Amino acid sequence: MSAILRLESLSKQFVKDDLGIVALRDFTLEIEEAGFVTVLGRSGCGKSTMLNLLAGLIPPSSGTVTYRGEPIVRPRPEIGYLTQSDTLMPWRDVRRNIEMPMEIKGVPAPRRRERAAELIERVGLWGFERHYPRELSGGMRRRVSLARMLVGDPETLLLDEPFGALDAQLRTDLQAELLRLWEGSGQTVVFVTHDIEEALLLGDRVVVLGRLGRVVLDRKIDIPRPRAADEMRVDPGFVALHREMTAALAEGARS
Amino acid sequence: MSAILRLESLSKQFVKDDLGIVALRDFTLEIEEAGFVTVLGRSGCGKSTMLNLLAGLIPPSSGTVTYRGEPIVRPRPEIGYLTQSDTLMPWRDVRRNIEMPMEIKGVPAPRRRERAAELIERVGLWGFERHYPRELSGGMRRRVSLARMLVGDPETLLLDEPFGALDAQLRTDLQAELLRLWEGSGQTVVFVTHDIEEALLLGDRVVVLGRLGRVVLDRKIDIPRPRAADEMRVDPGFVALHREMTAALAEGARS
Amino acid sequence: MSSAPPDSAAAPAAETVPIERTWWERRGGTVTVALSRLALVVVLLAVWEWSAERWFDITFTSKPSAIWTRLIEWHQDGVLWANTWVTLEEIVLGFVLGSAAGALAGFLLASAPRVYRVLDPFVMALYSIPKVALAPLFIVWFGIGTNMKVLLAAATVFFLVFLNTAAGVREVDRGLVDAVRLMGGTKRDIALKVILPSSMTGMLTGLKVAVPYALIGAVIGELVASNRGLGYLINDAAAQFDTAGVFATLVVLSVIAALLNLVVGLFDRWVGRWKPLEART
Amino acid sequence: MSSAPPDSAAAPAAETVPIERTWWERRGGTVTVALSRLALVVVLLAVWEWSAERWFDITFTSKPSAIWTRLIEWHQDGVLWANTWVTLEEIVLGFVLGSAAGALAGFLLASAPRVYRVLDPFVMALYSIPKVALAPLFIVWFGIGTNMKVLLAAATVFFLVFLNTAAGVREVDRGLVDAVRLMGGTKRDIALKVILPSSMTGMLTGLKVAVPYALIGAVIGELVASNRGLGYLINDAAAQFDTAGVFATLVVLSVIAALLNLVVGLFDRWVGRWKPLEART
Amino acid sequence: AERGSTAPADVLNVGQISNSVAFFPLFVAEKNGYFKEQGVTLGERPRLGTGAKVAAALKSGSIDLGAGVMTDALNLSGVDQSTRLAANLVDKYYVDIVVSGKPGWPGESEPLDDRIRALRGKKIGITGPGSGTEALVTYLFARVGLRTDTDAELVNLGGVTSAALGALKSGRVDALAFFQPIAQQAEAAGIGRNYISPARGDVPQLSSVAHGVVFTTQATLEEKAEEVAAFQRAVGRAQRLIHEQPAQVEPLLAEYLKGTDPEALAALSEIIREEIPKEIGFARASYDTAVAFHRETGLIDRFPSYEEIVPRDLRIAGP
Ligand SMILES: Nc1ncnc2c1ncn2[C@@H]1O[C@H](COP(=O)(O)OP(=O)(O)OP(=O)(O)O)[C@@H](O)[C@H]1O
Ligand SMILES: Nc1ncnc2c1ncn2[C@@H]1O[C@H](COP(=O)(O)OP(=O)(O)OP(=O)(O)O)[C@@H](O)[C@H]1O
Ligand SMILES: [Mg+2]
Ligand SMILES: [Mg+2]
Repeated sequence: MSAILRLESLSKQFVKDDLGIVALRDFTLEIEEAGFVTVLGRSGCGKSTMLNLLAGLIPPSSGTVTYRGEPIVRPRPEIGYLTQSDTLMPWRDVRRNIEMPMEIKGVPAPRRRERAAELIERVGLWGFERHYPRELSGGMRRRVSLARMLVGDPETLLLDEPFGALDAQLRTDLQAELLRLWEGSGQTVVFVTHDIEEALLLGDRVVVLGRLGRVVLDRKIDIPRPRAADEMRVDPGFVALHREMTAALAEGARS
Repeated sequence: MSAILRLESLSKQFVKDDLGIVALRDFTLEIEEAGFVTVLGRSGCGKSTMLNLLAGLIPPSSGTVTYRGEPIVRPRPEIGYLTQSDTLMPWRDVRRNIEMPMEIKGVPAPRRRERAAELIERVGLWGFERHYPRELSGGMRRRVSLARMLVGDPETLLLDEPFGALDAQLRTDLQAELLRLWEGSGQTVVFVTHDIEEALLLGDRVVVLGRLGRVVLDRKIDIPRPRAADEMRVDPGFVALHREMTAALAEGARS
Repeated sequence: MSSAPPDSAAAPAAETVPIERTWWERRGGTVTVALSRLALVVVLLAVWEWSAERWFDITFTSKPSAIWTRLIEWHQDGVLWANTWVTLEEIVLGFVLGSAAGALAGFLLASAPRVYRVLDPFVMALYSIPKVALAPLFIVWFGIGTNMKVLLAAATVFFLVFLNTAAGVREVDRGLVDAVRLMGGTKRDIALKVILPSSMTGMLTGLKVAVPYALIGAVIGELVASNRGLGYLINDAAAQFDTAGVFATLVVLSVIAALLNLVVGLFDRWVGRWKPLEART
Repeated sequence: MSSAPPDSAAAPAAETVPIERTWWERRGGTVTVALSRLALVVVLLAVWEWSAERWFDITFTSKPSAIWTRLIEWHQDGVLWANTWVTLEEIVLGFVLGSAAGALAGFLLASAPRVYRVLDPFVMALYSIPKVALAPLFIVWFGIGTNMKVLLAAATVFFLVFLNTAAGVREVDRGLVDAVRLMGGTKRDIALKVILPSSMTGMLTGLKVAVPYALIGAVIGELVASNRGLGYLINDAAAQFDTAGVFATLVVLSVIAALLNLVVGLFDRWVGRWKPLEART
Repeated sequence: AERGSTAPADVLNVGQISNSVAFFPLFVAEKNGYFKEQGVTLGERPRLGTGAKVAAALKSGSIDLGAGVMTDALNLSGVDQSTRLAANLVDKYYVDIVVSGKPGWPGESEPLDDRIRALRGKKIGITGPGSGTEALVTYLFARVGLRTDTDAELVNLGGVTSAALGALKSGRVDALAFFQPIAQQAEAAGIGRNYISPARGDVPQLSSVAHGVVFTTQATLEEKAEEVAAFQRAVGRAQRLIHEQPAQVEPLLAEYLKGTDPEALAALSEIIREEIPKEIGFARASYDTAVAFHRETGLIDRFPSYEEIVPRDLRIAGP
């Protein structure tokens, strides 16, 4: 498989007064097309910064980010990004928030309505179409954001802790949903999570980041799919992987 | 143990145009003093609404909420509440955000500085004192909120998914920290989470909520403390409890 | 609306109950406010009338009954309506023109902060010039007809709406802008779908602040050069020491202001219908 | 700052590097803006001077060289400074009084929305009255001294700051207010620690908008009863058909406006130092 | 509320409408130190722009004496019967009709009535409704059987000279009825010419009419009797100087109207001597003419008698 996203000796520092706050230093990563990469890392290690760079939201301080060989200088509609923080438009209700990417693409209204209804159902928000974001629970808002991203039919998905605020059941449902969408679609997924189990359950490959985005571990996960959480949890291979990840995270924190 | 918090036939509905959106219906719960209650429930089932009512942020539509027998009509400083969404003051840096409850209590400046430094260290944000919230990662902001709540030395803690955005390692550290604080302090904790494992690891008692706050399961957890996650995961008693919770959640969703 | 679709495995749908609210619960707030206002008006007028001859010099303050008499007189001989109409036209035209231009400029310039910073002191300097001082220029350039007054009103309104809109635009949440950029939105999409709705509050404050100045602009124009309109009436009455006449005109102006304000208020409510109740005007 | 305390088991501390920025990188933006402004001034003046006799009627527009000559003359015989000083005092006093009162009132009334709604139309009506029309009343009540002019300036400023502050207060994030309530904060804490800082933007817009009106208010006051001050100078010059004199006074006014604006701008920057760079003025 | 004077003893606050020629005697007396000599100091000297404001300032005690036109004094006496005249500054109707330089207007040799008729259907700039400028137009129109509200369009331009000249020059109005020295300024700037000038003697009926006056209230006359008397002595002296020492006065006039074209100044200094009476008193005839004029134009409906408004010491025999 060829690399679709390539980050080469990337550094990012934020300017605060007369100091540069280093978020990523000399970071290199390749992501193959149609792969499902999960990214683990401690709080503040630069995961969101990495996704922001991949999405073209912020420019790197040095190094290059390319998408299919082209440098990324601004967001591209074929890359969908579910950011860590809420960015729903407070003045639009659920339906109109979800329709927004289609509006921008110029999809005709009836088709928009239809697609939105479909996605609202898929994320389990039937009956909440007319609610404004502030009238939703935290998990519901997250699901609206997810629906909004999916409705744009992106070729590559960047997800920053998409299921963190969801209950176990819903999380399982949506994980399954995401996998169903992804499998065979040729989409590329970069999935940031804090949950090792989730990382192992979903990813083709797990990347563990240490301080300043140092890649502590980069490993293929060859557990056969479909992977069922309940069975996996007692599988010795899985337990070993889990340990390995935990160790890698601990090491990442030290260095 | 006597009940410190008592919710009696509580209902809450939000008004939207000419409709009432029911969040909780006829909800009754008692929380004993010095207990550690974890609350599980599906997204949108009313957990945050319940905490808002307990904290006195919103008035119930009917029913009563009492704290040590007194009705709660406004927030009380002895109840600390870590809300689900971020409420850090964007114009204050980390240190001054954490000092805020002490400013309000009138703690003198040197003492404030000292306590804040202590808590900043405890949540692992050493070196970020001068950062503004927007310059922090999602997990860091969460930790600042946690530190801000703890600095007020509340008698009762209400926590709405406090560790959802944190990595496994940090989560374990902070869980341990929270338990260390709680044990023997006589504090009462109500802890909302989506993570069944976390609920079992921390709670004296787990309450599972179904639709509109129906109590599907209310169960004492008598696993002896200290409870180590790694060992517990293979413990058959724990696995059974885990199953029971999963089933309860699934049932809650149906009804 | 409260039934889940059959094949959804996901979370429960919203449970809603119709709320039965009495007429009073629905309209009570509005009615109370209206009544309080009315009471306030009555009290103010009564105090004024009562104290007029006792405390004040009636030559300069007049009194409500005299003002009312003058209004009736003017109504009967048509003076009132003819002049009000002229001024109203100037005000509305000036307000619409000025606020459209101001909102547009605020919008565009705030999106180009460099240009904005360069131009800012010039705009401020221009606005610090008392327009009456430029009366000769206005007359030479724009004549003494309706145009000049509309222009004066529009110029005043422009500035207020412009600065407020620009402030609103600068406050827009970067996260929301980024969200649209991620969807592949063009600058135009960002402007229309994020900046416009979220800078509405600023713009509306601008509009609200500008209402009185539209009136003042038009009336000043009429004071500068006119032979009709409410400004003319004021002038005429003042020259004849007819304080009741001056105040009668001011009453008409206040009514126009209240009406315009009402329109802006309705627009505000409509735009802010997504906001929580406490944050609405 | 970048070393973690020894006993912390938690996450890594911030890694920082000093940034070496050349003088140009630091100050370049400011310098470019300043130079652009200067260039703009020069171009405007040149065009004005050049076109003065060709396109415009110089009797009504004057020209920069004539204005400059007049300024020098006035500077030499002291007329300029004596009058500028008088007006400056009125402006500053009026601005400070008006904005303090406006901010306070906006603050208090917006926290009592019922009262605000009741009073709103009265405030609007009051402000729609062109103050020149009330000149005789002002004279009767407040005389023709400095007080009257300060009051006129303050009254104009009040309204603008008031409405903008109130709008800012109404936009405050409820979540932040709730956070302070949870900490056991009193109404006073909420006001000082949440509403004040977060309504700053609104208030500052109000201040910015009000700067020109403080000037206009004071000058109008001086035109109403001019015995000294820049308004008097304008009046005097206009009566003698001395257009250069009128413009010279306006130049002085513009400079005062620019200075006041600068002060407000610095305050704005200081208050908004926590904001991301793009959102700063 | 009638308030007492706000000025301390020995000080008089004197307000005036503008710096028009009518108030030149005050300037002369001030410049030459006559007030000081007579034992009174002038305090505040506001230019108030309109008669209404002069009246307001007078009633509030902000000023002790107001200098304006007869119309203002009569208007004030309509609402306050204690209004008194305090000095006669100009005994001619010093409003001129100025027309633009464009050809088509009758020449100066044409009879007055024809010149008035030529104004029919024109736009005429005046200072404001109810002002002496409007009154003159009304008066002239009435002479030839025309009405201002139907036969011409009167436009208020306010009291600012440059605005009026601007309107005339840019063709926004066809003629101006304005206070002196607008005609001289217009001629000097080549904008227009003095078309009908009562002061020049174009209107025989208005040859002697009290117009520029200082007025005050009875209360002030009593409270500040000495200061007012000193004021009157000083003004009288200035008026005598204007008549007796034209050479001394010319530079003062140039200073008073600084920036005015020398040609216009020369023309003015002639006229000024004509207009300014030798004494500050009011002859019954000139007061009666003023009353007749105001009655004719319908500006005022209630007139005080000569005895009522003119204090005893200012009643003089006719010229
Ligand atoms: N705008 C900014 N200004 C200054 N520093 C920033 C800014 N954004 C991020 N940082 C810093 O960059 C580092 C990495 O942040 P990032 O948000 O990428 O972390 P993260 O891995 O996503 O953490 P989390 O899991 O907590 O979300 C942090 O130290 C943070 O303080
Ligand atoms: N301000 C509001 N207006 C209208 N409806 C609301 C409002 N706040 C909450 N709700 C509704 O109340 C219900 C419960 O919300 P709540 O926030 O308590 O859920 P939750 O259990 O905390 O969910 P999550 O786990 O997703 O945070 C939801 O259906 C939500 O839509
Ligand atoms: Mg992150
Ligand atoms: Mg919640």
